Amino acid sequence: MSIVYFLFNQTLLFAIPLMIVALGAMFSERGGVVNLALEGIMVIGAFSGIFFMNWAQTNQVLSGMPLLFASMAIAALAGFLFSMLHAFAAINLAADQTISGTALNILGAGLAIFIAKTVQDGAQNISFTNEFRIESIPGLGSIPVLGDLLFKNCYITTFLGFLLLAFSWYLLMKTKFGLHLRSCGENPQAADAAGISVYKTRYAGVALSGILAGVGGLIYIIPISTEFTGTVAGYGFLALAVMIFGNYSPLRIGGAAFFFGFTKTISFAYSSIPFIAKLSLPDTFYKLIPYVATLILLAFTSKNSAAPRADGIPYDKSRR
Amino acid sequence: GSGSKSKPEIALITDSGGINDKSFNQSAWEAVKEYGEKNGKGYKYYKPANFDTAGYKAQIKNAKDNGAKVIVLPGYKFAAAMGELQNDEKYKDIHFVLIDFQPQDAKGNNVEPKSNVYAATFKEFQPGYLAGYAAVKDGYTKLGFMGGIALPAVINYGYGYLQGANDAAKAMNKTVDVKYYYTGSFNESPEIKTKATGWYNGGTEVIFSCGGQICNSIFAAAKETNKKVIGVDSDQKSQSETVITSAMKNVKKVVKDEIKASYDGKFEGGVHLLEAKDGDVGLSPDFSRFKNFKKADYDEVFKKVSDGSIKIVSYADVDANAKGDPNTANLKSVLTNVTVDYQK
Amino acid sequence: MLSKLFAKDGTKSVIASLISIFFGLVVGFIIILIFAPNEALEGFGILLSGGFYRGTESFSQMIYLSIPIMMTGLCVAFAYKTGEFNIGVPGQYLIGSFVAMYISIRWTFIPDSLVWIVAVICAGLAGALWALIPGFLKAFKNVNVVISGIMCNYICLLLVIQGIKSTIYNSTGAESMTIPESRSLPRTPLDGLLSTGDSNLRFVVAFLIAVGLCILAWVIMNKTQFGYELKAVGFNKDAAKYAGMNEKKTLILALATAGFFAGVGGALPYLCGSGKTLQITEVLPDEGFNGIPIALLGFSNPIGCIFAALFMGYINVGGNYLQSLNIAVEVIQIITGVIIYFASFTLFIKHVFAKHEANKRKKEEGKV
Amino acid sequence: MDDYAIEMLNITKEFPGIKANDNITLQVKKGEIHALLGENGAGKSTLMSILFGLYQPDEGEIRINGKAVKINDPNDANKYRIGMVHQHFKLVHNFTVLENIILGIEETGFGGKLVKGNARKKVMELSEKYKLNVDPDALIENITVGMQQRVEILKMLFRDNDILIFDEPTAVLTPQEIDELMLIMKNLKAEGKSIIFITHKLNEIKAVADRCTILRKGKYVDTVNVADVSKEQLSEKMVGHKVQLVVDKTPAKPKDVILKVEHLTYHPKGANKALVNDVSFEARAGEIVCIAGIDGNGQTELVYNLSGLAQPTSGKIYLNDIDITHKSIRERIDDGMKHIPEDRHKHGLVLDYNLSMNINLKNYYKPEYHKKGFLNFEKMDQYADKLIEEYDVRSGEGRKSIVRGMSGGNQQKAIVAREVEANGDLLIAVQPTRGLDVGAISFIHKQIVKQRDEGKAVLLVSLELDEVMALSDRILVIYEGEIVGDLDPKTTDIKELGLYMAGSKRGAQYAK
Ligand SMILES: Nc1ncnc2c1ncn2[C@@H]1O[C@H](COP(=O)(O)OP(=O)(O)OP(=O)(O)O)[C@@H](O)[C@H]1O
Ligand SMILES: Nc1ncnc2c1ncn2[C@@H]1O[C@H](COP(=O)(O)OP(=O)(O)OP(=O)(O)O)[C@@H](O)[C@H]1O
Ligand SMILES: [Mg+2]
Ligand SMILES: [Mg+2]
Repeated sequence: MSIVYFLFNQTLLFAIPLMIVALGAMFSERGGVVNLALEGIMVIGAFSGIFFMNWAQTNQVLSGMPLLFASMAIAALAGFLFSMLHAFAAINLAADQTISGTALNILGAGLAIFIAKTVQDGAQNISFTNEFRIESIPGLGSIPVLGDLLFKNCYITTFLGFLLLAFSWYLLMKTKFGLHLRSCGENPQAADAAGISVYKTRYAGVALSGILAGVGGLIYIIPISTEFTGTVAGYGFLALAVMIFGNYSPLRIGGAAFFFGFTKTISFAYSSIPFIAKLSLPDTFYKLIPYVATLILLAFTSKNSAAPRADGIPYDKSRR
Repeated sequence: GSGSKSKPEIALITDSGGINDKSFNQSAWEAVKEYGEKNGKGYKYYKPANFDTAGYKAQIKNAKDNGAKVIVLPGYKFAAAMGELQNDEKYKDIHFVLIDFQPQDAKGNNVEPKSNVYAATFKEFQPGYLAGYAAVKDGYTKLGFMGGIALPAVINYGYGYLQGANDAAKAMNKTVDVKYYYTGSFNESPEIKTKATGWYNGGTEVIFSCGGQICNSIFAAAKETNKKVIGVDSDQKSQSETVITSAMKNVKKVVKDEIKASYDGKFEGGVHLLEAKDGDVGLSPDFSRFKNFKKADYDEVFKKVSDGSIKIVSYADVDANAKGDPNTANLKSVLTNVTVDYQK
Repeated sequence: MLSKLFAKDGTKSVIASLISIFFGLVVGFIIILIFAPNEALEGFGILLSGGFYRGTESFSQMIYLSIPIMMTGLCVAFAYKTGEFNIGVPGQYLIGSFVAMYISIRWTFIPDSLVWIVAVICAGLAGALWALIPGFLKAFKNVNVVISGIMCNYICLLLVIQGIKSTIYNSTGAESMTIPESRSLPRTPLDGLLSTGDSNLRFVVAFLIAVGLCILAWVIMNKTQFGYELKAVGFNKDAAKYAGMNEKKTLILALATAGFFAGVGGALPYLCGSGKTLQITEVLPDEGFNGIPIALLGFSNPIGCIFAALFMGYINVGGNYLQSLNIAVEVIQIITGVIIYFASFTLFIKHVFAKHEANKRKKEEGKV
Repeated sequence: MDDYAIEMLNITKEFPGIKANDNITLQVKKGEIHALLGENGAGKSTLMSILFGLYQPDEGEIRINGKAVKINDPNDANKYRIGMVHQHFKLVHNFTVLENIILGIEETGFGGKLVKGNARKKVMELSEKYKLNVDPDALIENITVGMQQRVEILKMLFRDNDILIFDEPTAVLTPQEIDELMLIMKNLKAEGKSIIFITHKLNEIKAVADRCTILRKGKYVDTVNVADVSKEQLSEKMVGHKVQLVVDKTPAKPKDVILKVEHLTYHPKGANKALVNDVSFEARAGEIVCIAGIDGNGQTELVYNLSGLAQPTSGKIYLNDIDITHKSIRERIDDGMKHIPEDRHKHGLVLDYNLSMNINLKNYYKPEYHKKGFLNFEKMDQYADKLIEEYDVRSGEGRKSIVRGMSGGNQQKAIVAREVEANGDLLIAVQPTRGLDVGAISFIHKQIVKQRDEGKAVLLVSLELDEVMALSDRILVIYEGEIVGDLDPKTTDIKELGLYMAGSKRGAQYAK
C-alpha cells in the first residue's frame, strides 16, 4: 500500500506546478492571447519568490507558512508584472504573440541570472531552506487512506493547487468574467459589439496567466531543491503542452497534468515498483514513457481540438 | 561581478558548469578568490562562449590577453585544449592548474604536462571507500549511490564506495544492498528527487550523492523521508542536516597551494596524483552525525587506505567500455557481501 | 527611387528589425549603466565592437557561432511559412548532430575526404525524418505541432543519449568522441587567414553550406511551385485544399524540409574541427532553441536568417569579452530578449509607416 | 422641423487609402423604416459602425432625438438604445443562444456567478411575442443561419433598443425567412421603433421601407420616399447609370451528359443522419441546372462531395463518363471541373496573396506556368492582367493588390474570372452573387449564361429564388439531403417552388 502513497505523492510533485501553470495559460488563451512565455514567467516567479525567501530567511524576518505565502505573493506579483509586457505587446500593439512570448522567455532567464550574479558577487544560485513541508496535518493526517494520501508529508501548495483548479473552473465556466473572457477568445468582434472591452478582458486573462505561472515557478522549485539555479528546466513548455493536451478546459487540464505527472513518476520510480522493476529494461525506456504515451494519446484525442477560434489573433476593431 | 577590480592575474575558467556548482568549480573558485583577496592579486572567472575545444582555447587566450599569470582549469573538457596550448610558446610563461585531468593529444591519449602545467588528479576511490565503510560500520545496510555523469572521478567515488561498504560488511559479517545510478545530469530536478524518494521509500537508508547540484534534490528527498545523505567533494554538512558525512577531495587546498607556489616561484609541473597519504582526500572531520562510527574507527581504516594495505579497484582497473558499470567481473569478484542493483 | 525601395515590404521589415536592435541595445546600455556604472562605457564599447573586438580571431568566432543558429533559424522560419511553429527544432538539430558524428567516426569505409559530404547529407535526412513525426501527426491526427514538437524533443534527447552511450562513447569524458580532424570539413586558405588563433578550425565551408542553404530556401519559397503551395497552405489551408493542393503532403514536406535544415545545422559545428562533443546530459541543445529568435528577428525570411544569425554571433562574441569587466554575460540574453520583444512589434512599426505614407500621399494630393 | 430619431450629419471617415464615408448625411425619422442603399463598398457598413460606436468618425456629428451625442463604443450606443444586427453576425459559436443574448449585460449573483433566470424568462417572452421561436439552450453552431439572425434580433429586443440597424439581414435568408423578417420589422415599426435597413435587394426596399438613402462610392446621393420611385430609378441612383435587371437568355439546347451523379450518399461520422441522401441527377452540356432549397438542406455537402472537399459514403460521380468518385481535387480540376465556392474567404481566395497569385491559384502547376518546378511569373502576371481587364476587377494596385484589402464584390469577380476562364466542361457555381450589388450580380449572371451558351454544363446552387428563376433551365429541389423535385422554371412559379423547398410537396418520381 505504501507504494501507492508514494506514487501519488510523487505524481503531485510533477502535477501540481504543471497544472497551476497550465491553468494560467488556459486563462490567457481562452481570452485569445497565446502565451508561450510561461517558461520565462516561471523563472521570474521562482527567482523573485526565492530571492525574497532567501532575504527573509537570512534576516529572519519571516518564517514558516507566513513566509511561504509572502513568497508566493511576491512570485505572483513578479509573474504578473512580467506578463504585462506580453499583454502590452500582444494586445495594444497587435504583436506576433509567438515572437513576444519567445522574447520573454529569453529575457526572463537572462534577467534572473543577471540580477542574481550581480547582487551575489558572481554567484548564480540562490539558496533557501525548505521549512514548508508538513509532516502530518493534525487530525486530518490520521484519517485512514486519505490521510496518508493527502495530509501526510505534504505541502500546503498541493491544496492550493486543488483549490485553484476548482476556482479556475468556477471562474471560467460559471461567472460573468469567465463568459466575457471566453467570448473574447472565440469572437472578439462579438464581445466588442456586446460592449465588452476586449482589451481589458484580454489583459485580465494574461494577468491571471502571469500570476499563476509566477506562483507555479516558485512551487515547482520549493519541494525539489534547496536553491534556485536560474532555470525551471523546460517545465513552462511542458505546462503549455499540458494545457493543449487538456484541450483548454480546466478539468481536463487537471486530468492531463495528473496523467503526465503519473507517467513521469513511473519513469523515475519504476525501480520501487516491484513488478515493473522485474522487467529490468534500460532506464531510457522508462524515461521515454511520459513523452511517448502523451504523443500516442494525443494522436487519438486531437481530432476535435477546442482551441479558441481567435486564439493568437490580435484584436483589430476594423478587421472583419 | 565575478572578480576583482585590479588586473586579473589569477584566472579560473569553467566548462559549462558555474562557480557555484557545489563541485570542483566552486572549490576552485573559493581558492582563487581567497588567495586573490588575501594577497591583493587581481582574479577573474571566465566562462567560454562555446563549449568546445575551440571555445576553451579562445577563452584561455582571452584570459592571457587580459593579463592572467595563473590559470585554473577544472574538468576534463580542457584536456584537448591544454594538449595543444602547452606546446605553444606564447603560453610558456603562464602557470596552469588542471583539476581532474591531464593534457591530451589529438588522438585522445594522455600526454605529459609541460613544466608550466600542474595536473592534479585525485584518488577519489579512497574517500569513496571510506564513505562506504563508515556508512556500513555505522549500521546502515541499505545504501544508494547516485552519480551525476559517469566520469572517471564519479566512477571512482562509486567503486570505492561499494568496496568500502563491502569490507565493512564482511568485517561485521553482514550483507549489504546498494542501489547504483547515474542521473545523467549535474543539476537538480524533480525527476532526481522522485528517484531518490523512491529509493528511500523502498528502504534505502543513505544515498551517496555524487554529482554537483543533484544533491539539492537528494537533500530534499532525504528530508521528506527522514533519511540520510553522504555529501561529496567538499564538506556539505552545513547544506543539509541530512548529511552524515562527506567524501572529500581537497580541490580548494590544491588550487590555493599551487597559486601560492606560482607566486613563490615554487611551481612544479607534471601529473600529481593526490591521495589520502598527503591528506588531500578523506572524510569530513566531523563525526557527530554518526551513531556508532567514531573518529578512532575512521583513523584506523584511514591508515590502512593511505598506506595502501587495502587495495581498491578503481576506474583505471576496469575496462573503459564498462561506462561506470559496477558489475564488471573484477569488481564483482571483490564484492562478496554487497548486492549491487545497477539501474542503467 | 529611394521612396520605392522604402515602400517595399522587405525594406520595412529590415527597418523594423533595425529599430528593434536599436532599442535592444539601448536597454542593454541602460542596464549596464545601472549595474556597473563605472564600466558602462567601456563595456558597451566592447559589446558594440563584437566580432571585431579582437580582429580576425573574434571575427572567426562570430562566423563559427552563427552557423548552427543560422540553420536552426532557417528551420523555424521555413516551417513558420506554413503556419506552424516548429518548436521541435532542438530535436531535429540534435539528431542531425548525432548522425553526423556517428557517420564520421564509425563509417570508416568512406574515405576521409568524402565522409563529410555523407555526414552532412545524412544528418539533414535524419533531421527531416525526425520532423516527419510532428508532420504526420499534424496532417493526419490534427496534433498541435507545438506539443508534439516538445514531446519529440525529449524523446530524441533520450534516444540520442542512449545512442551515444552504445556507439561513440568516450568514457574518459563521459561524452561522445570527437570527429577526427582528418574527417572534418575541408580546410580552405581563408580558414587559415581568419582563424589566426586556431590552426584547426575549418568553418568557411560550413558557413558557405549554411548560407547556400538559406539562399536555396529562399528560392524554394519564392520561385517554385512547392514554395507557392507552402505559403498558400500557411495562409489559408482550406483555400489550398480547394485549389487542388495536397495540403497534408505540403505540410509534411515543408516540415521535413525544415527538419533537413536543422539536421544539417546539427552536423556543421561538429565537423568544423573545433573539438565539439555531444553531451549525455539531459539538456536540449541551446542551438536549437536559439533558432527561434533568429527566425523571428529575420522575419521568417531565409535571407533574413543569414543576417540575424551573424548579428547574434556578433553580439555574443562581444558579450563574451564583457567578462573582462565585472558585467555578467547574461546581459546579452537580456539584450537579445529585448530585441526580439521589439521585433514582435514589426506589424505596429509597419503600421506607423503606412500611416506616414498615407499622410504624405494626402499632402501631395493636396498640392495638385 | 421634422422629428428625427437619428441624425448623422456630414460624416466623414477615412481608412488608409480610402475615404469610406465622405460627408454623408443620414436622417431617420421616429417610427420609420429607413433603407440604406449602395453598391458594394459604398460605405454603408462603415456608416452604421460609426453609429454603433465601433468606429469614430473623422468629421461630422451625430444627433439622437435632436441632441448631439458622442458614441465612443457599443456601450454608449446601447445607452442611446441603438442596436445593430451586423452583416457578419456577432455571435459566439460555442455559447448558447441565451448566453449570447445576455453577453455584456449579465446579471450576477454571489461571487460573480452568472444568474440567468430572469433573462431566460424575458427571452422566452420576447420570442413568443415576436414569434421568433428560439431555443435558449441551443448552441449557436447548431442552429441555422436564419435562427442565428433571430438571436441577433432578440439581442436588440432584449436590450430594449429603440433604434434598430439591420446590415444586410436578408443576404443569408430563405424566401420564407425573408418574409418572416419583413413581418417582424413591420411589427417593430408599429411599436414605434426606428429601423435602418441595409440591403441590395430593391424589392425588399419596396416591400418595407418608407424612405431610402442612397450612397455611392462613399458619397451621399439622395434620400427618397420609396413610394415615389421605381426600382429602376433606385438602381440608377445607386450605380450612377442605367442597369438591366433581367437576364437575357435564349432557350437551352442541352446536349451530352457532362455530370452524372448516381445514388450519392454522404453520412459523416458523428452526424445522426445522412446529409446527402441517395441523390441522383444529370447535368448536360448547354444547360443550367439549379439546386434550389432552403439553406442547410445538404447543398453545401453535395457540392463538397462533387468537388472532392469531402468523400461520399456511397454512390458514384461521373464527369464526362469518367468515374471521379475517388479522384483527388486536383484530378477533378484537370478533368474539367470548375467551382465557384460558397465561401469565398474560406475556400475561394488566399486573402494574403496578391490578385495575380489568386487568379493563378489553379494554374500554377500546369506545364505552361512553370519550368521544372520554377514558376513562370511573367506568364502568370500576363494571364492575371488579361482577366483583370476582361472582368473589370477593380483594386488599388492591379494584380499586385493584396486580395484581403479588396471589396467583396471585386473579390468575387476575381473568383468568377478564374473559374469561368479555366478549361473545363462543368461549372459548379455556389451562391455566386451572395451579398453583391446589382451591377456585380448582372455581370456574373451574364458570365454564367455565357458559359452555358458555350456548351458547358452549369450546376448552380442558390438560395435566391429570383436568381433561380432567372437563370436555370432545370430546377432540382433539395430537401433534407434528398432531391424532391425536378422542375421546369417555365412551368412553375415561386410559390410552388417554396412548397417543394419546405418539404410539403414531392415530385412523382421522388415519391417515398
Ligand atoms: N477597416 C477598414 N480598413 C480599410 N478600409 C475599409 C475598412 N472597412 C471598410 N473599408 C473600405 O471602405 C469602403 C466602404 O466599406 P463598407 O464596408 O462601409 O461598404 P459597404 O457599403 O458596407 O459594402 P458591402 O455592400 O460590400 O457591405 C470600402 O471601399 C472598403 O474597402
Ligand atoms: N482590413 C481591411 N482593409 C481594407 N478593406 C477592408 C478590410 N476589411 C474589410 N474591408 C473592406 O470592407 C468591405 C466590406 O467588407 P465585407 O467583409 O463586409 O465584404 P462584403 O462585400 O460584405 O462581403 P461578404 O459577402 O463577405 O459580406 C469590403 O469592400 C472589404 O474590401
Ligand atoms: Mg457592408
Ligand atoms: Mg456585403
